[in-house]
Amino acid sequence: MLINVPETVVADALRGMAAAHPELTVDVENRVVVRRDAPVAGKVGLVSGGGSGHEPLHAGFVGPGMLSAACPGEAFTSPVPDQMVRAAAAVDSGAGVLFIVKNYTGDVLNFDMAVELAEDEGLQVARVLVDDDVAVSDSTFTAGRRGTGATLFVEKIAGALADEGAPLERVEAVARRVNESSRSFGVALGAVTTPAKGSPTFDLPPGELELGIGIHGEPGRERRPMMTSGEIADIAVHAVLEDLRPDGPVLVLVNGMGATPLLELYGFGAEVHRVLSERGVAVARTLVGNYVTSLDMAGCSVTLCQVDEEMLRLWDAPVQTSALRWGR
Amino acid sequence: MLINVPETVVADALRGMAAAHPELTVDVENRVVVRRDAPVAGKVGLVSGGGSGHEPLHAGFVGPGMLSAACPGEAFTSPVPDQMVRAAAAVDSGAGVLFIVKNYTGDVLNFDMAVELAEDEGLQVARVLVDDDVAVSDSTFTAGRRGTGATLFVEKIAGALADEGAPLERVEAVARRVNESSRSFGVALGAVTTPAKGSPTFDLPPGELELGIGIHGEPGRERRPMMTSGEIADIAVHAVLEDLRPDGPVLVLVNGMGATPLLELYGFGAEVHRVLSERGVAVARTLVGNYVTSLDMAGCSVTLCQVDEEMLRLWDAPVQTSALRWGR
Amino acid sequence: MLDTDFFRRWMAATAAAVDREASRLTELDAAIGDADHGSNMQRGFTAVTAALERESPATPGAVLTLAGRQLISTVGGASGPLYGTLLRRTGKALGDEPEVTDGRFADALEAGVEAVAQLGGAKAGDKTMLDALLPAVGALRSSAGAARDAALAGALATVPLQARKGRASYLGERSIGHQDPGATSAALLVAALVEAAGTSGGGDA
Amino acid sequence: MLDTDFFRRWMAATAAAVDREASRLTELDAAIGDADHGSNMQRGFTAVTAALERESPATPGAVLTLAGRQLISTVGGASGPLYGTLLRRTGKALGDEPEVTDGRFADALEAGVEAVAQLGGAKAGDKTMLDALLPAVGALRSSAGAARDAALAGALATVPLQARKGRASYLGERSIGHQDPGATSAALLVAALVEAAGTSGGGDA
Ligand SMILES: Nc1ncnc2c1ncn2[C@@H]1O[C@H](COP(=O)(O)OP(=O)(O)O)[C@@H](O)[C@H]1O
Ligand SMILES: Nc1ncnc2c1ncn2[C@@H]1O[C@H](COP(=O)(O)OP(=O)(O)O)[C@@H](O)[C@H]1O
Ligand SMILES: [Mg+2]
Ligand SMILES: [Mg+2]
Ligand SMILES: [Mg+2]
Ligand SMILES: [Mg+2]
Repeated sequence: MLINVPETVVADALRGMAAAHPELTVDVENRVVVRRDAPVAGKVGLVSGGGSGHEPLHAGFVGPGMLSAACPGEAFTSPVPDQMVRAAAAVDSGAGVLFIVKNYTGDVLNFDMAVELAEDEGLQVARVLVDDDVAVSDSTFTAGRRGTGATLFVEKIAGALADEGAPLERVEAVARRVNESSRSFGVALGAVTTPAKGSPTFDLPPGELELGIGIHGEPGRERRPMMTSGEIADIAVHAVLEDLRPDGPVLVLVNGMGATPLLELYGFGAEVHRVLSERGVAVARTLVGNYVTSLDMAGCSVTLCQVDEEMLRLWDAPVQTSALRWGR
Repeated sequence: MLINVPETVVADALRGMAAAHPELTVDVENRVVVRRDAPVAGKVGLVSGGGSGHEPLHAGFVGPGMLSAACPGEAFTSPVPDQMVRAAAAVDSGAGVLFIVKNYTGDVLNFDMAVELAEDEGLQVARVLVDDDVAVSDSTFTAGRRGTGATLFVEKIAGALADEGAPLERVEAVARRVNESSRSFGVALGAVTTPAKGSPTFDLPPGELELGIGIHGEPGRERRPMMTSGEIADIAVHAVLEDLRPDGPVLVLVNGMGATPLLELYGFGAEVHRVLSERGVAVARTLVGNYVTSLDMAGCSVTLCQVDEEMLRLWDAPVQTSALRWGR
Repeated sequence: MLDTDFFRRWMAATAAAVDREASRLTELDAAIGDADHGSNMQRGFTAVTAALERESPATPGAVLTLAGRQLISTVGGASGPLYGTLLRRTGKALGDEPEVTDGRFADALEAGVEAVAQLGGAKAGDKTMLDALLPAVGALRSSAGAARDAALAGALATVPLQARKGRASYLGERSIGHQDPGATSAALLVAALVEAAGTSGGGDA
Repeated sequence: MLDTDFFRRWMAATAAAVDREASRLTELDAAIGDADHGSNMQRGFTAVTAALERESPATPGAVLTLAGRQLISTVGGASGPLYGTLLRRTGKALGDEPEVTDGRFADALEAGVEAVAQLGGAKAGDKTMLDALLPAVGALRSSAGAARDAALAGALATVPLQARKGRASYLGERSIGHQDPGATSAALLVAALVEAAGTSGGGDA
């Protein structure tokens, strides 16, 4: 690993972000990354956060048209309420703040505590959960579906609406709508090495893969012998479509987990398109890249989001963050 | 590996690019990626290319403000002259074409053949070599310095000048100036697995690293026990500064080799900044990310480019490619 | 009677145990979670130790509420709010007396454990820290040693369970056969009570 | 006399040898290069085979110039232009006679090898394909078998050399101790001459 010591990994990265991105205010000590021009008058503030190790999520999505602030926790560990309250205070212009929370026990508990504390401080805060991973059944026997790739869609689309000056209820509503319209499925071709552990979190021999993985190095639901990119696309897209039955065009995120070369990811994207066209699903837009990662995991995930006209307009709206930029 | 069969890796990736990027014309059969609006009247065409496996280099840098076209070869194998001639013909508006060539025997020989063939077809073609890697001594005992991270600087800055309508000689001159002002040094923390070989190209145990690696999975000049991010930054930056003695501000590329998490890369970036400030070198701009990669190699490289005012203005100029975008 | 110093010793003994066992906790978490439980607990109890030294709280209740607040502010993850709530609620239930009886402490801990159950929504058998905490609370009525044994037994008994809460639940049946990291750290916390009681309160004290 | 069919057989035997040895060539290239030499050669000679079938060139010279053009258009890398130039220049030097003498062929191959040296700027001892090709050209004056042996000896003799051209040169002294992949494939090309000569021309023919 390219680190100094495990204990300073997050602080070191934040120092690096501060050095590279003058357009961000990076509070290294308190671990909050805020767009420099926050609070923007009249604009709802968007705050997200979660364990580190998923970069560019979330700090790479802070900027005009997307998040107002991000709170990075330790690697794979939810941030603490103090960070979230501080971020909320920094971005609140009086129009209120939306917390975008990936559905993990840790994130939910910490953000819930932050909501209480922020409200105690007089802030108006709403919270939306992202839970798009179809590999986990959403039942009382689990912590519910994990939040994965759809987070990018939620942050981008809600961020665009907030930039238009929409009120908190509408920003919250569109965030919820994006989440409800999105599903993901992930596959690992190799395990993760976390700074804390220093060796792979599970043992995955070269000739095997894990289906239905999350973004925290947890093993998946099933281990199988290695397959072709086309076979993996079949499994992933079918798993998503079993749950999301789109009757209109979709956004497609072909996401790398961190160590899968872009060359392979684009090839996988071609297979995802093939399966979608076989299934008669129209594609509105496709994004290919390492966006919601799991440190150095080799693998990929597919996220589909069925979009209406408003969502597509908001997706296409200008965005200026370090990891996602277009328009204007 | 996330592939179908090794033989179709490049074609599969190009199909994926075609599906994801309507703003590009992707000729999958002939392996040429061209910006859709080419040829742009009165503009010098910029063509680059090289072996695949370095994505987003080069195809990810095709678009307004950067390359006009890219020719991807097989993984780590230079493309063939036919591709280059085809690309040149597609982007030539009568203002001539500049080939940007990384200094490897294969790339040089194939591009040289392409220059001859293109001139036979009546095109005006110039060629600039990128050779920035200080790990290789530039002597008659080697094939000369390798072209690595500086390629991004050359393509961006020359691309911006071409977009301003400058004539071929000036675009060629600035490209050459950027190359002469740039130096790089790379470190591997893990080996590469190429599609053709299917297993790591060299054996690098977890507790060791290779100093002075290139971007093709070749072993480096020296193997050492694992070091901290700060120690690696010391070695890499000092190696660069031993050769480039900047008396003005520099552009900094903190580049990931493919499998190094952005979290670690930003932390490394902080250490690079520390060393530069210790050495009294002013930083004009910093770019952190996986831009000039080596498939799934873990590791990083540092490229510095001393900039004058014109170069900095051209660096800051708008760019609209899939992997690098800003401005406008 | 248990005085303020007893509770400081409890936190100190827990911090030491967590330091000692951190990599094992992380290993357990790697198998069915995300490989951070050891470092999470270590970060939290390092902060607890520092805060107790800095602020010298004067009552048993103040020791635990301060410790709980530290955990909430420094741990993150699932365990931060849960352990933080456990100690804060236990501390609050102790009120501000300078000394408390064993029975009063057992009541307070029960309130703390109930708060954990409420916050996380888990029940006995869900393969969480509660599987060590719930039996410990019952046994603490007889002695700290009994609580320690019950917590350890509870932690070991998580091995054959299928997880229904937290990250491990994502694994479904693949979570079976592994010991829950949170139940394991909870057993360390309870065992530290015996150490805190020292020679005087040791053994079955 | 060597007729058109001899040269087709030469190319076919080379294609077969390259297929057989592809993964070994790639292994050798992994050690001091970029692990693609086997697949490069395979792609090239597969194209050569297809082109020869498609276009049925009528003279020895036409067989080799067509083969060379295919290599240039399909291989890429350093070996594509170099091997492509080797065959093209050899073919051009053969002119358009329908049959050529052994001596004429040896002269032509010498011209081809010289063109490789000129294009790549390498000399004997630089640890490249030339270290197999140069001795082979000399030995071909006596027989194909002698050329084969000389090429193989030349390839083996690259092991102790330090590379001064191509990717392997980046390794400096670390390139010592490995056999050059291009010299190894060049030895296959030369050995294929013996096969092409068949039983009639076999042995020392
Ligand atoms: N809902 C819950 N109720 C009680 N305990 C839980 C719950 N969810 C998780 N835990 C406990 O937390 C432990 C994991 O803690 P930790 O690894 O620090 O956090 P995270 O899961 O966020 O990485 C689990 O082993 C389990 O004992
Ligand atoms: N300048 C040169 N002159 C002659 N042969 C060379 C030269 N450079 C490289 N070669 C040969 O090419 C071989 C490598 O070919 P290949 O692996 O296909 O291309 P690349 O090096 O571009 O990956 C080397 O083993 C060497 O024999
Ligand atoms: Mg965690
Ligand atoms: Mg190559
Ligand atoms: Mg954990
Ligand atoms: Mg090679």
